[in-house]
Amino acid sequence: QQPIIKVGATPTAVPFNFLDVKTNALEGVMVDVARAVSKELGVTPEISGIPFATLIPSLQTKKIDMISSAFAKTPARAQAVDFSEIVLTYKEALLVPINDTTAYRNYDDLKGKIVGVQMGTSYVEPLKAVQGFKELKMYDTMSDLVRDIALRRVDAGFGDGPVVAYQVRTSASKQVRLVDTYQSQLATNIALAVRKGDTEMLAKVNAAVAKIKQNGVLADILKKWGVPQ
Amino acid sequence: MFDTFLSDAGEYLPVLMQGVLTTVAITIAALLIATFLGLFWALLRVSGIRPLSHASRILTNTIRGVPIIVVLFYMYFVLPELGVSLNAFQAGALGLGIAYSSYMAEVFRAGIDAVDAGQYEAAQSLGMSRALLMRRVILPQAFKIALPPYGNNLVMMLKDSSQTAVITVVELSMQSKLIAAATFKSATIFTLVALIYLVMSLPMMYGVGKLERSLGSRK
Amino acid sequence: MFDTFLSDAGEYLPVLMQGVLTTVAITIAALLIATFLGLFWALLRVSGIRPLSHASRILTNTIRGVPIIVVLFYMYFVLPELGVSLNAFQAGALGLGIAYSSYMAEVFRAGIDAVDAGQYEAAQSLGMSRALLMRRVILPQAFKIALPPYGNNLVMMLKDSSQTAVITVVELSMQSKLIAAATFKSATIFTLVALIYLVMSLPMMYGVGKLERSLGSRK
Amino acid sequence: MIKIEQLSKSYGAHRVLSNIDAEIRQAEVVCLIGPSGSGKSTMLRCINGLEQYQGGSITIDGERVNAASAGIRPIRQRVSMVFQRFNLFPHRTALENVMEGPVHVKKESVAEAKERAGDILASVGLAEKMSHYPSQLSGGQQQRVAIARALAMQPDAILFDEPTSALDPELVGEVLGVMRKLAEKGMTMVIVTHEMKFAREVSDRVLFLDGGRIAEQGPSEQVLTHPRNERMQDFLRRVMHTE
Amino acid sequence: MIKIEQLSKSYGAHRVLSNIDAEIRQAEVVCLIGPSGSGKSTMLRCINGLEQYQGGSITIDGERVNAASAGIRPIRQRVSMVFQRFNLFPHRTALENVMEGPVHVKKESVAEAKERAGDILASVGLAEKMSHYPSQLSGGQQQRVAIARALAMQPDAILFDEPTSALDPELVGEVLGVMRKLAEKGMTMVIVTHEMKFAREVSDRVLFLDGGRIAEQGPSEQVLTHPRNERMQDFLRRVMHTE
Ligand SMILES: Nc1ncnc2c1ncn2[C@@H]1O[C@H](COP(=O)(O)OP(=O)(O)OP(=O)(O)O)[C@@H](O)[C@H]1O
Ligand SMILES: Nc1ncnc2c1ncn2[C@@H]1O[C@H](COP(=O)(O)OP(=O)(O)OP(=O)(O)O)[C@@H](O)[C@H]1O
Ligand SMILES: [Mg+2]
Ligand SMILES: [Mg+2]
Repeated sequence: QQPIIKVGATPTAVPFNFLDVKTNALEGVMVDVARAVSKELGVTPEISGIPFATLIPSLQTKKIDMISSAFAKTPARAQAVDFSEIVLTYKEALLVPINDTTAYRNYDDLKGKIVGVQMGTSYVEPLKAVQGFKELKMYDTMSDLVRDIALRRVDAGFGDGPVVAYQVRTSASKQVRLVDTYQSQLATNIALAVRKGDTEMLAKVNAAVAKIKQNGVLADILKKWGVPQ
Repeated sequence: MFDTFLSDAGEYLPVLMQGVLTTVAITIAALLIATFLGLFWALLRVSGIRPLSHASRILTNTIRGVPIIVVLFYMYFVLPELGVSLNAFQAGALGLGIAYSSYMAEVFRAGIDAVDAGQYEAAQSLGMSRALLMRRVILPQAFKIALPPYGNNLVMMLKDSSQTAVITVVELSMQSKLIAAATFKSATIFTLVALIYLVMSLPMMYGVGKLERSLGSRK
Repeated sequence: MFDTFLSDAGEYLPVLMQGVLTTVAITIAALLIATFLGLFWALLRVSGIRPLSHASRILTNTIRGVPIIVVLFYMYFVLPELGVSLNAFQAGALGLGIAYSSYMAEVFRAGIDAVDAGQYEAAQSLGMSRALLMRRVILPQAFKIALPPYGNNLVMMLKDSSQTAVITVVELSMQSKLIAAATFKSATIFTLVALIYLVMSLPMMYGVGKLERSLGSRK
Repeated sequence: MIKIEQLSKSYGAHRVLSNIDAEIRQAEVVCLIGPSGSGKSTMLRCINGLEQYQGGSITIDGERVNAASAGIRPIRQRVSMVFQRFNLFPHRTALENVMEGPVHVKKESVAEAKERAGDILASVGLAEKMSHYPSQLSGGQQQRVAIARALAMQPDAILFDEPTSALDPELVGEVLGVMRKLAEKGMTMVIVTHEMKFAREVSDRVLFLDGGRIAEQGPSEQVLTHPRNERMQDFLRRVMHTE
Repeated sequence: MIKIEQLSKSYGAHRVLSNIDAEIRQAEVVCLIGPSGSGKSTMLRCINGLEQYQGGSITIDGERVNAASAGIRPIRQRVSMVFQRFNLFPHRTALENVMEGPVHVKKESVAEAKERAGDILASVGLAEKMSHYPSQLSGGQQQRVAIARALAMQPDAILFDEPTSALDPELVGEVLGVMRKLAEKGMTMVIVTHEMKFAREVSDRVLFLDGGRIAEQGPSEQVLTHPRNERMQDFLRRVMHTE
């Protein structure tokens, strides 16, 4: 009987961590990563969905032992939790209404526009700092943001690259366009997180992450979910 | 511990206060809508005209059964498909107002029902029309009876205004979520927000209680 | 359009139903807590013992003023620091129950106040103790009066059980958010969820209405 | 003035009034007596257009009373009603209660209505109580305000439904006194009452209702002292408690 | 049986009863009369321990009545009260109303209490109405249930606070009839009433209260026909409406 590790993920981010509607189980890149890392650690993962706002409190109060979610490593968060080595990196993507064919390249091209962003992503703070947007609107979920772009209440929306790509690829929403000329400027570094000060655990997790990077398991996972390296 | 709380509070309060303004504004707007619409439903309900009172009952019960968040979602995201595009604040106030109008309707109806039947007769016997009778005789008394549950609803509505965050209204709870997401001091921020809501609702409860007593003294 | 809705509904319904079970379970648990605790507050409030009734008033007003989500947050994340560790369901039921106990207290108190003073005297004059008088004479009548607003609270509570999602209870609204996030079909799912809540609340309202009429017939 | 012909009234299958014929002339005072449930209140309420009736007709100076038509409103302004439980408006002062009808129904000017309301209240002995709320008045005072409210409409007739039976025995005299004065001034009145002494003294005629029919009627002195109807004899005995 | 010495009672600064001395003996029927506000109800309520008093003492068979002590409960079981507005429990049938005290206060067995309750209800003429709720009974019937409820406690004395003044005049007789029978059977009774005929006929003694003091007392025949006190003469005149 292996010991159990309780893993938390916010199941609202395709393709990283989300609900498989058919099986009613959590699926996605970071769910597979959690399983792979657990295997290396010799423990059984018990993965549960935790709302984004309570991820850190859940870790702090030992409701979970590890965060394996689309949870970016930032200096502010590093004050509250200990992050592992970076597992994967992606950048932001820009969405606009389908009939807006402007070749946006950067923030300056969006001056005077209403811009939307998903709450909880690491783009919120940097975008708040940008001068010149007409308005910055915050959305609970990416699908609400996409809906508002389609309704043209927002001129452009920022989201996580792989999330947006997956959504545009799979969803029925034919009314938005991924701006391929846009040059991403904010790298999001996804890492696992453990309780602050648990250095022993952190070392083990780091070793496991290194292992799955090296033996190709991580690459397989990314390929399975169509996330570019 | 308490020191950090105070210094954190000092830091976040100015940002939160912007949310407070929106919360207050949307609560007041929704309150006006809920009150007038609720009164309208209640008047239909007691109109004595069968189809109208049935329609009112079915409609308000349906609205009561639907989560506010869904009403808000429809107001903001689905209504535009029917050609009515509201901004987030308008959709929030209208959605919250419509959702609460169903509770207000119950409250007013109960108040109207509680007015003594003799009052109707006395007013009729003076030759009053139904509208005059309602306006001058029944409603003033019904309001008094309805005041305590109305106050209850008012406080609930203040807090439910937080649901408009879903449709991108940047009110108090949204503002606090943003800060929490940025700083991860959820406990501090939740406590702060609880205090702010409390500070907003206590005067409401006090005011309603006071109004209740002052109306009561004439009875 | 309607066809896709039906086929989508068929696909998501089984998953949503699991959320429904949790929603119902947590609502019932919270209802029991809110009813008994609310009754307790109300009895303190009308106890006639000054410090107790003041304490009850201040406590319930405070709870009323605090957003439910904050109560839930404390139950789940802060209570463990004091050595009381509850699982998400327990914390959810308890938090929701405590939050609503304050509204229930108001409802019961109003009901108790509305019982005719003559009933107290008649019961006292039979030699009843205060406890017996409450149990046999006042409360049965107060419940009847309190039933309509109690029903209102019940429906509100069903819907507010969705707030326990924040502390990781996977109930209906949480389940629906997850599906919406995975499938991007928010409008369909929100409509479905609205219907499910409606289907759950209509029998409640009907039941309360029926109970009200059946109690009323004896009066 | 008030003419009732073959009046019939039922609640569902329950017949409450059967073929009532009666006429009340200008300046006449008629008392309506009878056991509980005999239909006295129902008859008054029909006259005031508060109830619809199924058969026969009621006319006020030739105009037909029909509770369902809008035309009932002007008729009600000519025939006022005073209720057993007063039914004053609790959120208005005595003066406001009396002014309510003239100002809001008859659209008189506030100043004029106020002056007259004051005069009427003074005439029923309530000059001092004008700004009191009903809850601050005794039952007898409340009923006098109710009478003042009816008088302020300057009606041709007033209907009284047991105006003293909700009063403490000592306060009954106040109200009967006011009614006695109205009778002397020639007001047309229909009075449901159990105060037999008062009925004998004030009324011109008495109608005895039993089971929805007029069982006996005639000049009050005669009917009350020498009732021919057996039921009426029994009724008088019980009301007097001379068992 | 009931002994009142120098009883004084105030609400705040308002003195309602002043130095009342009175004694009610076993099997005696005493009527308490007086104008509204003179303190009649307050006096009864003090005897029943529903109000605390500030001065003097009330004793029942030597035991002191103290509204604040738990010892008041057994005393209340020996002295029952019947209220003006009946105060029946609306959610219980007539039979249940009568059984309530014996079963839940005196802890009698349900079977025994039920049988006796039935007998008592039959004795006040309500054998047919046992399973009716109060709302399904007339006022006179309700008041008789209230008397039955008091009797079921097998009290040594019963206090009546205007037991007929909330009744329709015709129904008053029913209740007075029941009380008359109780008097004949030797029940100790204190009765607040405005029914002067009844008082004269049934009571042994009359106390006239005025402004919180006993202004006159004595054998009822004598006090009611030849009152010496001027206030009492005035009061009797008003109650009889013989203005
Ligand atoms: N709204 C109603 N629905 C059904 N029946 C009614 C209604 N109002 C009165 N009744 C019945 O009509 C009959 C006459 O009632 P009404 O009130 O006219 O009697 P009353 O002579 O005024 O009696 P009381 O002296 O008790 O006032 C009674 O049998 C009563 O039960
Ligand atoms: N709870 C109270 N608080 C203050 N004053 C009161 C209270 N109850 C009664 N009083 C006052 O005490 C006085 C006596 O009242 P009580 O009810 O005993 O009179 P009563 O003789 O029974 O009159 P009635 O014939 O109107 O019933 C009155 O002046 C009344 O206003
Ligand atoms: Mg009547
Ligand atoms: Mg009294």
